[in-house]
Amino acid sequence: MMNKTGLIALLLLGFAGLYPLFVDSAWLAVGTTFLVFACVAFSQDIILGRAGVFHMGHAMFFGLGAYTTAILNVQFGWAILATWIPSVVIPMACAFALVAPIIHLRGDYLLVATIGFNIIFIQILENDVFGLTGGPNGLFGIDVVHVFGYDFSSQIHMYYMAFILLGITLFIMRSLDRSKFGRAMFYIHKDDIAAQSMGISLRYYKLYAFILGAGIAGAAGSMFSVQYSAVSPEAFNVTQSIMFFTIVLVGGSASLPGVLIGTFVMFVLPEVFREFETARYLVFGVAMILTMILRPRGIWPVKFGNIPSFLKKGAK
Amino acid sequence: MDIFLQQMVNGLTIGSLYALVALGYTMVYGVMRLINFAHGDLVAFSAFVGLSVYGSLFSEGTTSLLAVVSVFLLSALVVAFVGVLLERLAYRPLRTAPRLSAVVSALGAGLVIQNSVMLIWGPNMKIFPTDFFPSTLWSVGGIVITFTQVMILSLSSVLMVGLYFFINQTKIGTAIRAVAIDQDAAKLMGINVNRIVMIIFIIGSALGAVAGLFIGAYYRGITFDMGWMYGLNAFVAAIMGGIGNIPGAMLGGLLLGLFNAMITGYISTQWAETFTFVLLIVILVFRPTGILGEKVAEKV
Amino acid sequence: MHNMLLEVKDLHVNYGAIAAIKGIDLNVARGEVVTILGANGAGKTTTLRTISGLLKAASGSIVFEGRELSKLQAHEIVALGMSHSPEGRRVFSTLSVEENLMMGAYTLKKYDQATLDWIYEILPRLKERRKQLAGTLSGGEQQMLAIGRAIMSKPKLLILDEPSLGLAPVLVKVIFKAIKAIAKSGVTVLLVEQNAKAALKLADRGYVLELGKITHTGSSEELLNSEVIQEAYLGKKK
Amino acid sequence: KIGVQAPITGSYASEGQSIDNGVKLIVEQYNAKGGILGKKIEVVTCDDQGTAQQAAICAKKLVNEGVKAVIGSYTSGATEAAQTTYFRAGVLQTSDGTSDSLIAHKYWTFFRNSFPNSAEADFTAKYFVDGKQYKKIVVLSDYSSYSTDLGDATIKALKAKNANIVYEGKIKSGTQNFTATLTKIKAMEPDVIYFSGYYTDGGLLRAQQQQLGIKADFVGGDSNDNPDFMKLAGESAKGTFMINVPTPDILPYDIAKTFLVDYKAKYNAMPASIWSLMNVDGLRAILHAMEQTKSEDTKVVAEAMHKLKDFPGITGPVTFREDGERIGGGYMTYEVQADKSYKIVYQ
Amino acid sequence: MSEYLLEIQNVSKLFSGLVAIDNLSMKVKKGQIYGIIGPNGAGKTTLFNCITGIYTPEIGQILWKGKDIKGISPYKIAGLGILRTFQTIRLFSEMSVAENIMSGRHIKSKQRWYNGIIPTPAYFKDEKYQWTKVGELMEFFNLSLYATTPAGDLSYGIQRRIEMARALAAEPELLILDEPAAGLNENETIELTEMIRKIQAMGVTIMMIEHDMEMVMSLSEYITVINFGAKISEGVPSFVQADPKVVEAYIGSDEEDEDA
Ligand SMILES: Nc1ncnc2c1ncn2[C@@H]1O[C@H](COP(=O)(O)OP(=O)(O)OP(=O)(O)O)[C@@H](O)[C@H]1O
Ligand SMILES: Nc1ncnc2c1ncn2[C@@H]1O[C@H](COP(=O)(O)OP(=O)(O)OP(=O)(O)O)[C@@H](O)[C@H]1O
Ligand SMILES: [Mg+2]
Ligand SMILES: [Mg+2]
Repeated sequence: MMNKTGLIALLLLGFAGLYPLFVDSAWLAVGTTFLVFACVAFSQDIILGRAGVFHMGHAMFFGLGAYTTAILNVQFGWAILATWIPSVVIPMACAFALVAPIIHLRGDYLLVATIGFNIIFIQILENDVFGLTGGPNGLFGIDVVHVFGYDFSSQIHMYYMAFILLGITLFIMRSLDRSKFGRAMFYIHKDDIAAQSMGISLRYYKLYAFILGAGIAGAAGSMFSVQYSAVSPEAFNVTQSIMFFTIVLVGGSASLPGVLIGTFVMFVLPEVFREFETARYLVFGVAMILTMILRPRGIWPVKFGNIPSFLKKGAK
Repeated sequence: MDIFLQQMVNGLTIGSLYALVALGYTMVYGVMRLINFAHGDLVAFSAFVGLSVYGSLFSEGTTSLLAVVSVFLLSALVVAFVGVLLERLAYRPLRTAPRLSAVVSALGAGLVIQNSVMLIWGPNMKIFPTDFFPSTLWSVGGIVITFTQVMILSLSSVLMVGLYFFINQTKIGTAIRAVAIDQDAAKLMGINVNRIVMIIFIIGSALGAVAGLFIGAYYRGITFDMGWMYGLNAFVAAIMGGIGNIPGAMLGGLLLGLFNAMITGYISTQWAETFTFVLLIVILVFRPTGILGEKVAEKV
Repeated sequence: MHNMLLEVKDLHVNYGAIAAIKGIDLNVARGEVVTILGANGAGKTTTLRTISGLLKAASGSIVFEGRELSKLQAHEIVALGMSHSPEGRRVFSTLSVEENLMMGAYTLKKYDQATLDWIYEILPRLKERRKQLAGTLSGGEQQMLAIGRAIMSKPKLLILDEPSLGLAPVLVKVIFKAIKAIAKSGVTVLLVEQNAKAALKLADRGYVLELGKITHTGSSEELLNSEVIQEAYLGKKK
Repeated sequence: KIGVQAPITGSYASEGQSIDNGVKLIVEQYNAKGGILGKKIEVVTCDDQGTAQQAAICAKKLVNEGVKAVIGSYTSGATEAAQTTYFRAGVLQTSDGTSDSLIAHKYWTFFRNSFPNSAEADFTAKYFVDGKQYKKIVVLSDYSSYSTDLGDATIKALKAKNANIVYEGKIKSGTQNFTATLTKIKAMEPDVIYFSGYYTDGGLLRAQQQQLGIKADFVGGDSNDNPDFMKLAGESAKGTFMINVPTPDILPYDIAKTFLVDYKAKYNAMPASIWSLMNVDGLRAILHAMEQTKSEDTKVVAEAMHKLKDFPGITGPVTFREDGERIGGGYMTYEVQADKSYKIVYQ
Repeated sequence: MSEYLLEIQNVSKLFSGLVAIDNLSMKVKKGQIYGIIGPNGAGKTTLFNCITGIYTPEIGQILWKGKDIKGISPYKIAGLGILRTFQTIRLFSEMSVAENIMSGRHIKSKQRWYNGIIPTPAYFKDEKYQWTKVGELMEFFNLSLYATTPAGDLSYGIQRRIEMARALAAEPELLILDEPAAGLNENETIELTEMIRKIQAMGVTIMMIEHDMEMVMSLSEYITVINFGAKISEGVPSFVQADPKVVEAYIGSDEEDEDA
């Protein structure tokens, strides 16, 4: 069983690695964006699928990362490389500052509060606060990555940078799932009172999830802004947040393959069916309903029982 | 001073519309723990249905009680039917599924309704019959009140008070609350849960339909995608009041409308939404379950 | 047999792929008190939930007063005169005690004042807490409410799933006394209990369920005196 | 191969579809005559939904399809977001976007086939100060790139003429309810409310202004010029002022008249506005330049276009400046009459 | 330092007017099995909720090794070594039995904040150690067979055992059991009694609410009886059992039994 999953994963990895050789530049761009969105979806999944916090404002953290890179580069002339750290740290700091006061809210109340953050964020961007954000147009002309005089400017470079970013994200997800931090999130998710009684601080682990999720989303945002060399508010609005939210649930929350499938279904398929123009979203809506009815836990639901093999021996 | 009163009137009008829509959210939530994200789109749908009903039954420019009553009744009927259909097809199969799956289904349903409206009525803004309500307006000491506003304020108060008594004083109302708590136990009392859920969707959708028609009559221009905004505001209103709580939804709606008008009028247009959400978050920090939401300590 | 109120024949119930009930037969005659005993997970609750229509049987028949129930939904079955007080109480937590009782009488046009008075008489604690929200009652109080609520519909058959679960000895007595009074008033009772001794004392007949099958059946006395039963369920100690 | 990048869906769908229709009509006419340079023209349409993000995706996609030129988009924001991609790929682009920032890059590939906001703003200021002599002016805009740009340009032009602006504000497009803002404005007792946004909001603003009994004149920028404005404003449309270049139906040129007849015959509707026609003119200019140079090389074609002088367009003579700006203006003020027709009141 | 592990001093807890606990005091010695009985609604569970921080009593003190722990959040209380089971089972029902028990090891785990992102050698060592501990506990509670089974799929009796194993995994000093025998048949109850004895033998202090008189009386070294939130009697089992106040309020007289 372990082998089969491993094999599929290996095949997918190979495919993803060689993908740029097969496709034209439009599909390469879609591929790159897929990788970036997958990172964001994973980071959303840390909060939603693992810690079980109803969070529908994730595009904000994604946008914070993107705008951090854009502003530092366009307005202050920093090199892209130098903006990487702030584009991770600033979303994390914002996550802490914003979410800490409301982390005790339950389910839907928190959902609306996070939507609210997202909307406020967009309003700040649109009103061009301090003249930094470029208002509704956003910022254009973001640089590419230079290392030792070499420019990583082609679409293929973008693709592989995104590929590496996804690799790092997956590594973090795996570490998380196998540590007490990931488990604590699950316990809180499944029964918060029982979790507390086992000595698990709801506040700490929910915030941990938010901060970690915001950091990954921020990194993805930075990558996104470099890929498009432009950022504008509507790429980070609530509709986008809803998309990340839906990706996780359609794919299968807390499930690594699930989230990848979800990103594919929710982002790549609409690109494929772009030709159908107007009726496309109708079909898409129907598909969302059907998916949930047929696979209420997502297309590839999570499996628990991730325990060391020496404990499985006695089990039936 | 009259500017202030005028802002009050403006705010209460839009607030009543939010409240009507918020009731639909709150009722469905109360019984099914489902955030019915498609509800806003039903509201938009209603405005278009009203447009077609009026267009097909009356000649342009008719202003009569008959026209108003028939448009309201027929549209409410159609929308309620679609609401019930929605529940049947998109939500009932998910009753035992994890809560968030139904939320995704609701988001999908919203897309379906919105895009159906676009395919049927076209992507362009449509103009709701201008003569639907008489264009009478009254000017009282500098404040202007239109006939439409009076209709909105009075009819929505009647509907809200009626609903409150229905839920709290009647047997069906108590049964609705019982189903909201424990569906299996309700079945064991002989309550037909499916029927109760249907009633909820009929009432919620019909209230949304009324709101949709008022939006059309009040603002004239209706677009297939306008539901999202009303939906979101109403949802915020429901949360502000304490979701699942019927007086809470009304209070939340009115408060939101008023607050918005005052902020826009006296502080800033640009930052109105920011202020709204800051208010919401401040309320939630101090009252984590909304203004009227009971803090039911979970018994362990 | 015409005086059988409830007849269950060859009932099978599955949870997904797992078979929980593997073909049981069970009868309850009018006016009888019948108990089902069995270890945890034997399938007692499953059986009761299937009878009252909350679960659908995979096969087999359930006949109540000559009517086949398997096609009916739970709420329709209640209207026929069967009332089920579920395991774990399941009271409506944010309704008041009184509203809970009113819901018990949902199938009647109007609730019956005499029944209500009688419930308040045998379970006076409920009367005291009439206006309190049911969710804030203690476990025992909730159990009383669950039973009271079940008899508000004036059922012909009352199904009780572990009514003494988590009750203080003194309350167990109250509850059993109440059940006895209910039975005496002509209501047929089908009772599932962990507290086998008390249940058998109360019942006319009993069934023993093990892993989804009925292994023993007989009059209460027979079962009380049976060696096997004593060892398995009555905890013959020392 | 010609690309169309336009908002086929979304808020500006009617404009986008009108552009698409217009382009397809012209292409059909060319193809009927045997195409261009002996080849049939093919149209590839991409829906940018009026958003910058989709525009960026569209741009990549169209470049990839190997189009020589792209017509569109309608909104300045979507145009701007795609500009750089076309420039890098050497694909010609023509748009009606009026933001001044569009030509700031001086891309050789880009031709603005409409008139810049600054031209309109100057005209507006002249009208307000010299013509109407308004004393208290309110300027409203929305958040779109175009509207903000036009609003700012107008404010700048007004200030240059020492006009008294009592309020500058922004409304959120699609909100429908502007009563709060208008009530606030009412207290300032302005002479005129100028709105630089789109007709969907403009019509509502006007209607709500009337309802609240605000006496001021209402002057709308060019994007208010749309039949739907009249419907939205209803009764109150009468007496509204619009500032724009001529509308399709009053275009005095023959070529315009024949085009409109053909358009009507094919689609049984009128183009949504003159803006779609400007995009069509962009296409015509490009095709004309190709025929002239007998070349498909975009560099060559662009050069010819820069030299184009008074090419007879549907919307009037077309001449491009060095930076791709179309020279000209021809703004006028119309007053809406009781029967919803226009009367030219200032020129 | 006091000789008592836990001291409840004059604690009162109100629910909007209702006095759920009324000026209650009790003292639990280290190593004891301490029984709490009382009619339904007496406030027993509420008392446990006050001790474990789920509720904060309005009045009084709760001293843990002499220090007041009133109002401290539940997870910190667990960190002090006070662990509990619930009257209605609260397991992480979709997760495997092993993972459920692992939740008890949470507070014993030495993993640092960055181990959620990058594993370190110390992390691997710790992770291995914790799982080994889980294995031992499963052995002890006879649960090894179900290591990978989702807890929710198991029968009631087994779930009770998992809950106990989970609490014990945190190596508590005080284990609080709320009606551990509820829903168990008599044989299972006997097994449970043995289990509790073994736990006591490990040096764990136990507080227990139970309605099964036979079990409480045989296990407890000291019993407090509450009614309407107030203490009506306390003492060794034999004393309590014979106390007329207890008989009247809780046990019920035997004649009544015969009569029934
Ligand atoms: N929802 C469910 N899904 C899967 N299996 C279930 C479900 N509910 C019960 N079971 C299984 O069905 C079997 C019978 O359970 P049931 O609840 O009927 O037992 P019971 O005799 O009432 O036990 P108890 O005395 O514990 O109440 C058990 O093995 C149980 O694990
Ligand atoms: N969250 C709450 N809100 C209001 N009242 C409550 C709450 N929790 C408990 N109560 C009330 O406090 C009293 C004591 O309840 P508690 O659950 O502590 O009883 P108990 O002694 O554990 O009873 P049982 O043996 O039935 O479990 C009851 O009357 C109950 O109604
Ligand atoms: Mg059971
Ligand atoms: Mg208790």
